[in-house]
Amino acid sequence: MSIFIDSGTRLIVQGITGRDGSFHAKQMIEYGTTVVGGVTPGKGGQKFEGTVPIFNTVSQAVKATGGNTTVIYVPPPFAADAMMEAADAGVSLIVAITEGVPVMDMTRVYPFVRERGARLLGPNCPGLISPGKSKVGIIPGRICTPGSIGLVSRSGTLTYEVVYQMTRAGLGQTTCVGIGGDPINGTNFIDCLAAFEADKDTTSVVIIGEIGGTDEQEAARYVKENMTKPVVGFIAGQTAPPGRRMGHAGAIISGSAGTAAEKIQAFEENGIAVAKRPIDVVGLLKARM
Amino acid sequence: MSIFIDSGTRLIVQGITGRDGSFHAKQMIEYGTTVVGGVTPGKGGQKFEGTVPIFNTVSQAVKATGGNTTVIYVPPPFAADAMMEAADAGVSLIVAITEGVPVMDMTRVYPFVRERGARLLGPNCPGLISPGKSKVGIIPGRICTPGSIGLVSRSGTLTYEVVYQMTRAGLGQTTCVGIGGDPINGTNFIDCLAAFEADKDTTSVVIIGEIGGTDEQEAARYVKENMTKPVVGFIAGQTAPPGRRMGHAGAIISGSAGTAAEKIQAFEENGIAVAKRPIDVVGLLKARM
Amino acid sequence: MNIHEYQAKEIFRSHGIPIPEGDIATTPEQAEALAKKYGGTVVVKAQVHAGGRGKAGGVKLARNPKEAREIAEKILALTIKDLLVKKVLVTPAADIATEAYVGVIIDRASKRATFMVSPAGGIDIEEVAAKTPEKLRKLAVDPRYGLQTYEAMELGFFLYDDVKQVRAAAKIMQQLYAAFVASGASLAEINPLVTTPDGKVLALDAKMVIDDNELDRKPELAALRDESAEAPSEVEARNASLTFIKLDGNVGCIVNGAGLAMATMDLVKYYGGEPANFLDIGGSSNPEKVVTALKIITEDPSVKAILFNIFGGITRTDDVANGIVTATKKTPLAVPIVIRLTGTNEEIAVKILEDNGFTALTDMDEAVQRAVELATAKEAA
Amino acid sequence: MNIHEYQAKEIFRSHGIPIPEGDIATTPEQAEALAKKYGGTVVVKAQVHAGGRGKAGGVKLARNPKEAREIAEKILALTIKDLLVKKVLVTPAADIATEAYVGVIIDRASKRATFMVSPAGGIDIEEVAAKTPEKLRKLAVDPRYGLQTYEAMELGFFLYDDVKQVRAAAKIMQQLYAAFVASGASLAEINPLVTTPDGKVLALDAKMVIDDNELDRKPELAALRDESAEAPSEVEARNASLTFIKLDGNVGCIVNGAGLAMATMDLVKYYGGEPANFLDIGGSSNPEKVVTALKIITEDPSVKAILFNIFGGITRTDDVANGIVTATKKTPLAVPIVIRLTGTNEEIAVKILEDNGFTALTDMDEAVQRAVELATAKEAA
Repeated sequence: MSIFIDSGTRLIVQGITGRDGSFHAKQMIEYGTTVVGGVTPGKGGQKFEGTVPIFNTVSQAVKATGGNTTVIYVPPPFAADAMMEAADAGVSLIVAITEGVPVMDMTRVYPFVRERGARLLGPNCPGLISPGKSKVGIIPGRICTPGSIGLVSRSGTLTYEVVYQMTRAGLGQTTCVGIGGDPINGTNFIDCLAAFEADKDTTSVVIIGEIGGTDEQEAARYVKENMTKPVVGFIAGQTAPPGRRMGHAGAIISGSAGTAAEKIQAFEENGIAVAKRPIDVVGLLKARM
Repeated sequence: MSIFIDSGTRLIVQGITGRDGSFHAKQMIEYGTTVVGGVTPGKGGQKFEGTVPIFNTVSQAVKATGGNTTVIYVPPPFAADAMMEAADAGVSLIVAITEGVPVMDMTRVYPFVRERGARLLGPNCPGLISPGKSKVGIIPGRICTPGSIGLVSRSGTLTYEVVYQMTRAGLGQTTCVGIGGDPINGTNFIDCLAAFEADKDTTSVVIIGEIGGTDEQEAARYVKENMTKPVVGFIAGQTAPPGRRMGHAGAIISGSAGTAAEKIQAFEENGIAVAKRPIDVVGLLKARM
Repeated sequence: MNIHEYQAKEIFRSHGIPIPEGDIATTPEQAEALAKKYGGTVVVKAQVHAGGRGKAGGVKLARNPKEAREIAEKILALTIKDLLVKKVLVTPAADIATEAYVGVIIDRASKRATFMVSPAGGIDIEEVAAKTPEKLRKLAVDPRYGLQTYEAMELGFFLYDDVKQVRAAAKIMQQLYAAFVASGASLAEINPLVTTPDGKVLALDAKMVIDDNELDRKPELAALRDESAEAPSEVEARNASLTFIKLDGNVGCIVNGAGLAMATMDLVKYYGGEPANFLDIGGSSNPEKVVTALKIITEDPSVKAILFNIFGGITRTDDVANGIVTATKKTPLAVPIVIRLTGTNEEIAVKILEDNGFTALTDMDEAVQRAVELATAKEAA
Repeated sequence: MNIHEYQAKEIFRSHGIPIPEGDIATTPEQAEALAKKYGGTVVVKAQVHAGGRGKAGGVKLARNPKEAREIAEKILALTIKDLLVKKVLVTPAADIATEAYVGVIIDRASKRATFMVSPAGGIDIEEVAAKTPEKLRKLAVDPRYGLQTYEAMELGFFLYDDVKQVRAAAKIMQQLYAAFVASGASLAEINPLVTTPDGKVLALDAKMVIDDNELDRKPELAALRDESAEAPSEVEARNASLTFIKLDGNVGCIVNGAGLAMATMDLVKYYGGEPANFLDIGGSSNPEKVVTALKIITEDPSVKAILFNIFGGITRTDDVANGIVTATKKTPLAVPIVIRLTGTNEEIAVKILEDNGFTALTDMDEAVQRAVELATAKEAA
């Protein structure tokens, strides 16, 4: 088993003829993901790589292919619309890779997608991979291997680093999920933790957080209250300067400054073993097997 | 029994110190309605008629009084906001009397109220009355009498006319509901028909429609498919000139010109006895007892 | 409220919709000058609140300024559906490759602003709906989000194949939606939306109906009302907050509430008469409204009897009685009057009327029968 | 992106928020002229992207034009939190009866623009939150409907008793919300929102932070950026689409991805070093970006060793290798460099590097340890 995607995933690639979209569509096909269609307005009727049908709209693509998942590689000004289009077309999982989506757009996308009962992952995320089954997004397939560890992370390349070290140490994964680091995203730590807890094949879970916000603290409470499987954590940003983005008001509203120390403390108090270095995740996992 | 309001109705009057609001608040109190509070921004802390507490916001009024229903007498530019405020404050029934609310406002009010699970009656409606129990709105109390007939109408004074003739003929009512004639309203015929069908004390139902739209046609289908109680109908506007408001486009979208003849036919085809004159409602009801 | 094509075009333009230039002429000479200014062939279009202008000869091509003057002269002499043409719009003729229809209305069923588009534009859209419904596509817009780009693109792909034209049409539809919402419209139409041989997408016609309830808070839109384009009696009624529609019968009806007014008219017909009008004095009457109502009714020479039918709720029947007394004192009636009133302050009202020599009835059927009899007798006399 | 008070005030004004007049001076003489123009007492306020201006002596009252000149001269010579004051805002002093706080931010938890208001304004709002949380009220705005009047009124009643002031504040909050949304802000603040002795409600200060992701589609806002108010290296980095923050250590870090960059810095610290910076070359690198990154890092004299840590995914490691080669050919390095890369096109990258005399590591811990050792050795030398 795995979470969110598996061999039943039928993927539509939004922006399949663009620079990033075409590159990663090929990578996903090579990995074994069932890519059933692509969307580029005006190129409906053509084929991608001679095999994957292209449609003008997501709605047409879903109707023609039975796609149940989309991945979005369209540029930031059009990304919010692409997410809403996917949700309205009835897919159940939308993975938005696009970086640089205006936050104001996401305040509208979030309720729109929710009202339609779809799951949004991202934006500004690397996507997810269920090794050996399906890969949706940009996580390099060769750093992963099938196994029993679930991983969820706010980061992109740091995720690769940890997964890579796990794979090198022989610790395979059920699913690796990058939820993205934007202020408003569709899926949070808790959503993934709950899914891993429910997934029979996942035996333990890795959570990788970073400074800013209080998602990690809430995840920690969730772990204590709802999870039976061991959870290992890592927090990036102990040496980072205090975030300058939100200033004081942001800290007040969340009731927290969002520092690494605070998050590490929350992990420890709630039974999450905290790795000092990325490589230490491996040792902590092995000690809990 | 009755529908929507009864002796458990705890009413808040929005706009209680205005010209219409104060007049009808007194009328409702005289009728026996439990008026628990009023709302007029800036007059919080005062009392209406020396007894009913006034609040600055609906939210404060609901918290302090346990009000479960509001009636709105505020002027058109503020009416939509008043409806949303009431819905957000958690009341279960909102009766909007105000005439002249911009339709564009109502396109926003409708989903807002629905999301909060409240029922909106109106706007531009006379409200409703469960004779002998509670009256919310402006239907004159003395023309009604308790009994077993349910009545629902798109009209104001035409409702009075029919109820008056029923009362004079000894046919009392469980509840009389005026749903209002605006293009977008909160409660439609079917909502009321379903409630009357479910109400144990209602033995038969009167439906009063008029030209325009297709609500009567849909109600007729509903009656045939879902109702066991006898239904008697009347349609106003047989001699009215074709509506000039929507023109052709309106007719296309609804798939109907909304004429009286069309509606009368729909009633007859679906088992609703149609009165030729308002007074004929009485005879048709008696024949079905 | 109906507004003219040229006014709707101004609003559409202000939201960015591409529309060929054009200007208003009230004389043939002005039309000639505009045709000279634009050069080439122009279209001269009657500005009246009526459909079917084309069939009535209200829309014509003019190949040169002289022809523009002649055509304007003819059109400015037309009466279309009882409405005198007082203005024409002069606009350069566009080269047309295709014609589509795009409209937005408030849909009662979905309770949303709803788009209707068809690649078969230019002609009567009702005909398209009846004969080729597969060429019509509807989309209800969620008011919480507005018309999304992907939705507009879906509609655009229904109209065109070329993605540039699809994008242009999608943009126009979003602009039309913005104009619709900002104006508080109940209808906004572009018919035809054309493509030119060089691939541009343009709005050649514009129609807009504004929700009357918006006018109080949108004075700039209220100012667009052209009272010269309406029947004087309807203008007078509206200014007194009455709803009045002239009909062909002989029983003048004054009623409170639209539903009761229609039921009264139906009853007039039922008892063998013909209503002369629809007149609703509205919810909260005052004596002045009643005076104006009586004035409008009595100015109609075909009215042979007047019927009041008032069911007092929010309306006070004594207000109505006072209005009747004031009005008839000022101008004695030339036709018989039948008054039925019941409800709020009924006793006071009856006393006022009886003190002034009127009889008041309480039964609707009785009152209507009496009025029909009196009108018929008067007509025969 | 931070903007100055005077710029935020312009935006707020354009949305109708009542704000006393005011203008910018870059010299003491201009400040004097403005004070003369306004008459009476004026406030002279440093325009810098830093909180705590008041405490730093950046906000002063001047009773007459001469005093305004003297005060402006002093403030224009200040450095507040490392930032040179280059502009002052001169504005007439208002009579103040009460001071309140009104702010809107994007709240991660509710995923909505969220209002925070307090009747205890003027001072640091963080202090209010910590000491008297009951004086702070929050409201998350549903983006589908915007800030409703009743919501704004509820917030207004939290600030004031007088219903006129409540209505005025409610209107200001709706205008502030409109400004927030239209500008794509992540923060908008009025502190203080004051009442005057004659009952008016005015915004005396204005703060706004714009979401960087909005700038591409809002060039008019992007134009508000004052690069002179930022560190030059950060400006250069941003113009090359790099994220760069200067720190105090001696190991210069160049990493792809913010999370890995932070983890790398943490690891530098773990192995006994100190990171000299945060530098994220972002997702899709190209050789030019790497060249600029190296330039920025090497311009910092405190950098004693350079550490590359690249995990190729969307980033191609051969791009990075090419960038390193190009940059070091142009300007040979004066400090040692440690390169760790793995992932996409790793084999090609390693070959490029080795062909040009560099060593490439694949293990992160090993690379970090090496860089720390080299920096420490260099420092000691």
